[in-house]
Amino acid sequence: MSRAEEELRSIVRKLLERKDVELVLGYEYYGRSVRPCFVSKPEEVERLVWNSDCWFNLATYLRSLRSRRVGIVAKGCDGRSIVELVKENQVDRGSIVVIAVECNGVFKPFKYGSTHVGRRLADYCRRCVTRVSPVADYLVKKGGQAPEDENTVAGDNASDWLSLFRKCLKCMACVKACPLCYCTECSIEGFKPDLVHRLRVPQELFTFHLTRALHMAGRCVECGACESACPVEIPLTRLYHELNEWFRENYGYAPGMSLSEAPPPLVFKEGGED
Amino acid sequence: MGLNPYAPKPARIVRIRDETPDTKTFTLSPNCFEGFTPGQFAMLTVYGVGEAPFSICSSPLNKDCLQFSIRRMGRVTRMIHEARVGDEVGVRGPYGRGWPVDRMKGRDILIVGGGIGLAPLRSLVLHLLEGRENYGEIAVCYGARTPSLLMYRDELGEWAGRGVKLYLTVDVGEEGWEGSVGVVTTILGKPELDKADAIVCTCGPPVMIRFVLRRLVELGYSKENIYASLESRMRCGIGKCGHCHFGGKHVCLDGPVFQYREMTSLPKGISPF
Amino acid sequence: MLFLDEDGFKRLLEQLVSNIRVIAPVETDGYFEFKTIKHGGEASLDYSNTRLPPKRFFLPQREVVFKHDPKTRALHEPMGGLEAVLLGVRPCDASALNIFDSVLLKPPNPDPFYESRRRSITVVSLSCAKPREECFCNVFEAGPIRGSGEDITLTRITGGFLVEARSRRGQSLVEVSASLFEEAGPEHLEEYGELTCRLTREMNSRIEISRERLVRLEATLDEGFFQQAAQRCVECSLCSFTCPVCYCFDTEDYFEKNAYVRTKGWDTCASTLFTRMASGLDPRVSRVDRFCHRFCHKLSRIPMAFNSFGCVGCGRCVSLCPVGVDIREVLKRWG
Amino acid sequence: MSWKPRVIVFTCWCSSSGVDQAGFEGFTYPPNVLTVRVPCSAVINPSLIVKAFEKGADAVLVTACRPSELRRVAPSRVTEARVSLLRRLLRTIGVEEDRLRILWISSNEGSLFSREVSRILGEVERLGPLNIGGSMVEQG
Repeated sequence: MSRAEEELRSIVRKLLERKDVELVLGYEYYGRSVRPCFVSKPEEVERLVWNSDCWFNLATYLRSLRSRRVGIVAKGCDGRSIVELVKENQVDRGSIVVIAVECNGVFKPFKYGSTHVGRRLADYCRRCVTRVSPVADYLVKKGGQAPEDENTVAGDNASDWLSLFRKCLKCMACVKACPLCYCTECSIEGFKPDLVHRLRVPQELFTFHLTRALHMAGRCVECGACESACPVEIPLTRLYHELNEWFRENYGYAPGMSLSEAPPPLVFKEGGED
Repeated sequence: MGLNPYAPKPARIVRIRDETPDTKTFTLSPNCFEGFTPGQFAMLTVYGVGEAPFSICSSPLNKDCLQFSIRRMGRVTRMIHEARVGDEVGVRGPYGRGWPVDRMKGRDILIVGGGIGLAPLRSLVLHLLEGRENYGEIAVCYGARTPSLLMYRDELGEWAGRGVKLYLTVDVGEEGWEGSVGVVTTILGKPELDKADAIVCTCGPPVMIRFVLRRLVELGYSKENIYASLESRMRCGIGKCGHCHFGGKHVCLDGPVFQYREMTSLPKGISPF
Repeated sequence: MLFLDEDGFKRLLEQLVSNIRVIAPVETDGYFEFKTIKHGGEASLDYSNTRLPPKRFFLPQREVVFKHDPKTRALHEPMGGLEAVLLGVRPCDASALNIFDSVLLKPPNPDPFYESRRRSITVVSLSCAKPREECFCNVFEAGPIRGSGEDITLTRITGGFLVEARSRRGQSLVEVSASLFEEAGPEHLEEYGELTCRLTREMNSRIEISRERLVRLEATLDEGFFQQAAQRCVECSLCSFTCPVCYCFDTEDYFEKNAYVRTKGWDTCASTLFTRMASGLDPRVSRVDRFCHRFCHKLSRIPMAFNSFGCVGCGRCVSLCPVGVDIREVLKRWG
Repeated sequence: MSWKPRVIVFTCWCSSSGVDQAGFEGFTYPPNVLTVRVPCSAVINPSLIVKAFEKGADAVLVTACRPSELRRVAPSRVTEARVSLLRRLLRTIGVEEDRLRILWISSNEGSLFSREVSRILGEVERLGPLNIGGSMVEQG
């Protein structure tokens, strides 16, 4: 057990004992990997772990727990998505206790049938700019050992997006793993079958992915949950990163960095630069 | 290579009758079925729009046409409602298990319907009326929200004239309504039948079925003889698509008509209990 | 049982490739995928398993099942089915075909599209060399050596393969190139026995299940356990899309190129639309219900309706699930 | 028959009269240009533009009111921003960004429209067919 884990557990134990929160979202060991867990009793605190396998973004659960006081273990990017959720009025900042953990990047999750043996730092973590969550009630420093890249192969730079899209199964794992994809009537899930229908594979994969990209533009916090959840490993975060770059270049805005910063479309003023 | 079970046979709409403000009865011809049991359903296709299951509400002895009473609900039913006489639709079926007509010979029969739930029961009533002398008492308890939402209003009188005891009720009365007011469970006690032996067939919204079943048992009807027609979303009608697979039973194969005891073993949600 | 040496296998593969469409695992970007191969060398047989099951060759993700031309009133019933050999299917994935057979070919209404594909594709399975951590095919007797839906079972032993024809179609494929095969000797059979023991021993999951108890899962559901596990589930439906057994489908109708078309394609029970009716009624409203359904369907509902388990233990859902939902936990508890 | 690019033009209410005028005044523009009229350029959902590409368009053109001629500037600016974002997205996935353009057209600029469309058509012809729909169909 690392010192960071020890610190994390003591914070969570304190929170639960003082009944500051009903439940804490964290990670637990599960076989070789790590999975999300919900801790609600102080004696369960020993389950909590924190290491470089904790790639899942726990903020995804926040909306379904809206009515409760929840503590959440948040990496830098998770914290940014909490900021976005608060800004979009999806969760109440007052009911969330953010336990920020300093993150040095996470590994790509091990996937079924992969021939890669070594662990590899996720591509999106190489681009990471926020090691610590911008919102934090508690801070666990020096989280997780610095992941060692056992694989010298650089991130795959395949640029043939059309063939990447063609692999897609339209299983919606990217949508469901994303903390910011919360629309109850998702236009690409088949509620409005005229735009994208779930069965139209591979005919509508292009529209599906580009529509999702457009919806994520300027909102995506690049936590990589979609990419890591994807069963065929489409590097979606790279696509969304490009669109975020556009926002940065044009408006100097990056999503999820501060609670007071409104997204550019909202501050759009009439008679702007013209 | 067998026959394609997903391909509907074309049929034309020959008559459209307004039943209630949101329900129409469509008469389709030709009747492409070789025969069916009352209570079975068919898949209707609006070409290019979609397909949905509907109970057949015409008599199985009518060899010329099929009738379906359809309430305006989703995409498919909206398009059917916009159809006109002469338009072509697709039909495939008949699917599922209908009412236990073989068990009804010589017994009293109680039919309990609610709202549009009378559609599969109409088929049964018409079937029973064809051989009226083979059965004991036939009673129909039928309830709707308002008098204007009663289905087959023109026919109900005719049924009564042919030896069916008719008990009507509405949840909310309207001007000119002299019948009983209240939910259908309030009139279930009225028919005087041989309760131990009578066969009960019921169809309606899930909530109604739940309370009707409870009331029937209270009244002393035998659980062995109580049947209800349930509904669920389905895509294929032949037990392949998995949408109507609840607790080991396919609504499209083992239903839509279930016996009381079968219903108790269905998982919650689909089970009326 | 027959023996085929390495050289014979290469020659057999070349023969097949020149005569018929051969689909075999090919390595791309660190994973193996089933692809049509042009020459024998493309196929790689040193794979743990393909990332996606070969389900799509039998039950495509989307296929046209019906076409109707309103002008000419002609009905087109497009039928698929190109003769092919599917080589190197792992026993678990091959066993999934057996489940498809019992569901989709169940009389009186067999699915003609599946039937024609099943008839035109010869499935050659290849025993596993080393079970992966998440494998539990032994639980359902779907591997690691022999599956139950294949036409030919290949077992890799020193110097070649043991060949077992499991169906008439498999038999005829063997007969066509009979000269390549030889009768398996006692030393081969001995190795086969040892291999079976070793692989079963190496299987990570030792879950004892009893059919009778599992089938009653439906009735003995412990809501608490499922509620806890369902809390984690994000309903991404990845499990049903990568499952070799999940067969549920949806249909879509549309108008295209002067014809009304109906397609059917994979659906998933994790979707909130799966059981929702047009009236808005939904027998399976809550997330827990939908979550339970996946396990009940595989372990209790399919066995009740079709007499075979709906899981083959390939481990894809276990490994790919982003939140670590594990069907083995259910098996351990209720098996 | 040689390949002709298919171009979809989304026109706002005002600029559509400019397009009409091109017809009235006898300016020609090629027949493989299909126009879709919408109330305002700002209601064009970018997904529809994407879908147009997938459905076989080789280029998409959005015509909108000049911001300087509008009492409210926002709508055209919104469209401009969206198109610019979408162009970035197209470039990222390897589709030539020039296949999507925005054009300021007033209601009396029929000649400008026909001139611009012909020019753009020429450029698209040089770029060649896009055929995303075709490339998305499964191979193997």
